[in-house]
Amino acid sequence: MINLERRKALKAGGGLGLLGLFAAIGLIRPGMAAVETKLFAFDAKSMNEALDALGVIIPQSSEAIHLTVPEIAENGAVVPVTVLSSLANTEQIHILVEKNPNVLAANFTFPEGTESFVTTRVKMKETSMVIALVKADGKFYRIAKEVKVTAGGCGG
Amino acid sequence: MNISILKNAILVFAMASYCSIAFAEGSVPKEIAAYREMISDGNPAEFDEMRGEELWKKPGGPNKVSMEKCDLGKGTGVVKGAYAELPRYFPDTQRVQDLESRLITCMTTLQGTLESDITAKPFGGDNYKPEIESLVAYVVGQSKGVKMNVSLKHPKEKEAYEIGKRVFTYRAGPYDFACSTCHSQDNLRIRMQNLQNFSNAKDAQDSYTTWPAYRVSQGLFRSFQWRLNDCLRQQRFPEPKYASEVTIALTMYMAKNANDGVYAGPGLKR
Amino acid sequence: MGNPMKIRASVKDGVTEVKVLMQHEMETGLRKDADGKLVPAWHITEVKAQHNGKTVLEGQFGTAVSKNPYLVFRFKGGAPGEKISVNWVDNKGDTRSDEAEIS
Amino acid sequence: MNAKWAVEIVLAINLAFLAVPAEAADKVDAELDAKTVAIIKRDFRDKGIAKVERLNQDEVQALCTKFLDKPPRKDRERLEAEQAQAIKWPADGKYMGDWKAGERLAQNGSGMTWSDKPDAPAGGNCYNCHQLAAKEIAYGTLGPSLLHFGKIRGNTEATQRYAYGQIYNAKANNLCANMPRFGHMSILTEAQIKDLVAFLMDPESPVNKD
Repeated sequence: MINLERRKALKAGGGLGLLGLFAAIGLIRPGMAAVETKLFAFDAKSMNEALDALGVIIPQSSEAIHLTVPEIAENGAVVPVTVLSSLANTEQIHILVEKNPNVLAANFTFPEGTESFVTTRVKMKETSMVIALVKADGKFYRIAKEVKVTAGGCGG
Repeated sequence: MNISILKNAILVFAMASYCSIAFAEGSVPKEIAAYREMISDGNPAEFDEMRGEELWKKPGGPNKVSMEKCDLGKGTGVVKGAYAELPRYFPDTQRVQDLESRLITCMTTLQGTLESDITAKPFGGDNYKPEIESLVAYVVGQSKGVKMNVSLKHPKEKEAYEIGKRVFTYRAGPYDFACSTCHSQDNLRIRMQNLQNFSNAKDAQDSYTTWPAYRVSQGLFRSFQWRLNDCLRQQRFPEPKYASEVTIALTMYMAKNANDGVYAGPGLKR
Repeated sequence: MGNPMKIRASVKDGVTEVKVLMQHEMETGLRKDADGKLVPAWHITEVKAQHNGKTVLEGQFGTAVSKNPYLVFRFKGGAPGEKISVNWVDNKGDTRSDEAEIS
Repeated sequence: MNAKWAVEIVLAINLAFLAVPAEAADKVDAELDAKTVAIIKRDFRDKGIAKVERLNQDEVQALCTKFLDKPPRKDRERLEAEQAQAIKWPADGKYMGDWKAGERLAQNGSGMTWSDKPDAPAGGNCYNCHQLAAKEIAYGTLGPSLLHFGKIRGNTEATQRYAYGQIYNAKANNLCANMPRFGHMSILTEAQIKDLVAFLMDPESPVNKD
C-alpha cells in the first residue's frame, strides 16, 4: 500500500506524469484534441505509462465490471475479450494487456442508449493479465484476469 | 520517473485480482473447449467464401469464361452439396478427384489457365491469396449442413480408399512417423491439441467436417490440401505434390470415414 | 478503400445487437517478414457505428486488436429494416464504410 | 541425409513383394501395397532439407508398416537386438549434461522439417508427447508422463543409462514404439541427449522439483 500512497503523492505533489511532461516541453498544446491524448495511450509501453496517458491515478477495483476471457488461449493471436459494466453512467471501456509491447489494446466510448458491453478479440504476446478499465461518472474502475497463452503442437 | 516506483505501481495494479490458477488434470481440455466456443462466432473465412463466389461467377482465365460450367460431380454448375460427395470418380478425366484437383480440371479446360500456374503457389501467405483457395472456400461453404456421402461404388474409388488407408500407416522419415502414429488412438493430445483418431467415425467426422478452415494462428483461410501438406511437413516427410494422387487417396480415406457426419465448414481453428 | 465488412444486426426485446467482422491485416509493426525485415505497423485506429445518423459506438484500436477485427455491441432501440452503418479509419488514412439492415 | 541411415535403407517395395500370395485376396492386397509405394515415391518432391530419400523405409519402418506396428515376435526380437547394438554410448561414460539446456530442448518442437534451416540444431520435441515439469500445462499425451522421472526411479547411473538409451533409440526396447530414434537418426547430438537426461534426472530439474 505504501507504493499506492507514493504514486498518489507523486501525482498530488506536482510530479509530472508522462502527459504533464509532454505538455511541459511543448509536445501537447493546451486545448489539443482528446484524440492526441489517446494516441499517447496507445503508444504506452507499460501499465504505468498507459495510466498516465489516460489521466488515471489509481483505478478502484470493482466487482461491477464483468470481464470474460478464456483461462487458456490456444493461440495468442486471437484472445476473445468481453467486458460488461454494471456501473452507473459508464462512459468508456478500455482493454489493456499488461505484458504486451503496447499495453492498451482498444477503447470504446458509449453514448447514451448504448449498453456498456463490448466483445472483441486481442493479440497476446505471452501469458498475462488482461485488464478492463472502466470510466464511469468521471472515475476509473478496473478488473483484471489472467489468460494463459500456450505453445501449440501440430494438428487442429 | 523512478524505475522502482514504476515497477511497484504495476505490481499494486495487478495484485488485487491476480491469482495463479492451478489446473487440475481434467480441466485443460475443458478450458480449450471453452476457448474454441468463445471464438466460434464471426469466422473470417466468410470473406474468402465471398471472394470465391465472385471468382466462380465472373469470366476468368485466358478464355475469359466463368467457372459456372464446372461439373463438380453433381452435374454442370451444381455447387450445392458437391463437396459432401468428394472425392469421387469422374468419367471425363477417368480418375478419382478431390475438390482441388477437380477445380484444376475446370480452371484448365474451361478457363484455359495453365496447371503449372495454379500449382506453383497454391497456398496463401502474406498479402497473397491464390484464386483456387478462395474457390475452395466458396464451394465447401455450399455444402454446409449437408451429410457427408462419399461413395466407394466405382472400383477406382474403392482403390483410392485402399491406397489412402495404406499411405496413412506408412512409416518413414527421420522420425519414423506415419499419419497413424498420431491419429489412430482415441483421446490423445499433441501439446494442447486434440488428435483425431481417423479409424473412429466420430473423430473422423468432427475433423473432416470442419476443414477447410480459417486458421487464427496464421490469419489465413486454409484448404484441405494445405492441411495435408502441413501435416506431412510436421511428419518430417518431403513435400507432397499439390493435388497429386497420394493426397487424393489420403483425402478419400479420411472423407469416407467421415460419412454421415454433417458438413460444417469452413471451420475456425486455433 | 478497404475491403468490405460483414455486419449483422438483430433486434430483440427493444435491444439491437450488432456483430461486425472487419477485414484488416492489423500489423503490429513488430513482426518480421521472411527476409527478417520489420513489417510496418498497419492497423485500424478508429471505428464508429451509427444508427439513424446517431452514433451508437465509438472505438479506438491499437496494434493489439486481432487481424480481421471482430466487434459485438448492443444499443437500445432499433427496428427491423432500419440501417446500421459502420465506418473505420486506419493509420494509413484508408477507410471503409458498410451498412446493414436490422433483422 | 546421414550416411548410416543411407546404408540401412531397405526399399519397402522389396518387402511388399516378399510376401507370397496364398489367396486371391492376399494377391490384391500385395498389389495394392506395391501400388501404394509406387505412388508415394512418385508424388513427393524434395523441399528444403526434406528429400524424397526419406520415404525409403529402413527395415524397422518397413516391418512396422507391414504389420501395423504388431510384428511377429521373431522379427521383432532380432531387429530390437540390432537396434540396441547400434546405440553409441558416450565415450566419457557420463550420461548427464545441463538440465537447463535440456529444458529448452524439451520445449523446442522444431527440427528436420522442410522449413527448418540445414544448420539449425533440432529441438527435442519432448512436450509434444510427454508431461514433464508440473508447471508446463501444454504437454501432449502420446507418450507416458515423465513427471518426477528421476524422483520416482532414483538418480542412479543405471537409470541415467536407461534414459540415455531410450532417447537415443527407443526402438531397441520396443520396435514399433511411436518415439523417434533421436540418436540413431542423428536428430540430436550426444551432448543434447545428455542435457535431456539431466532434465529428466537432476534433482534440481523442475521435472523432479515440483
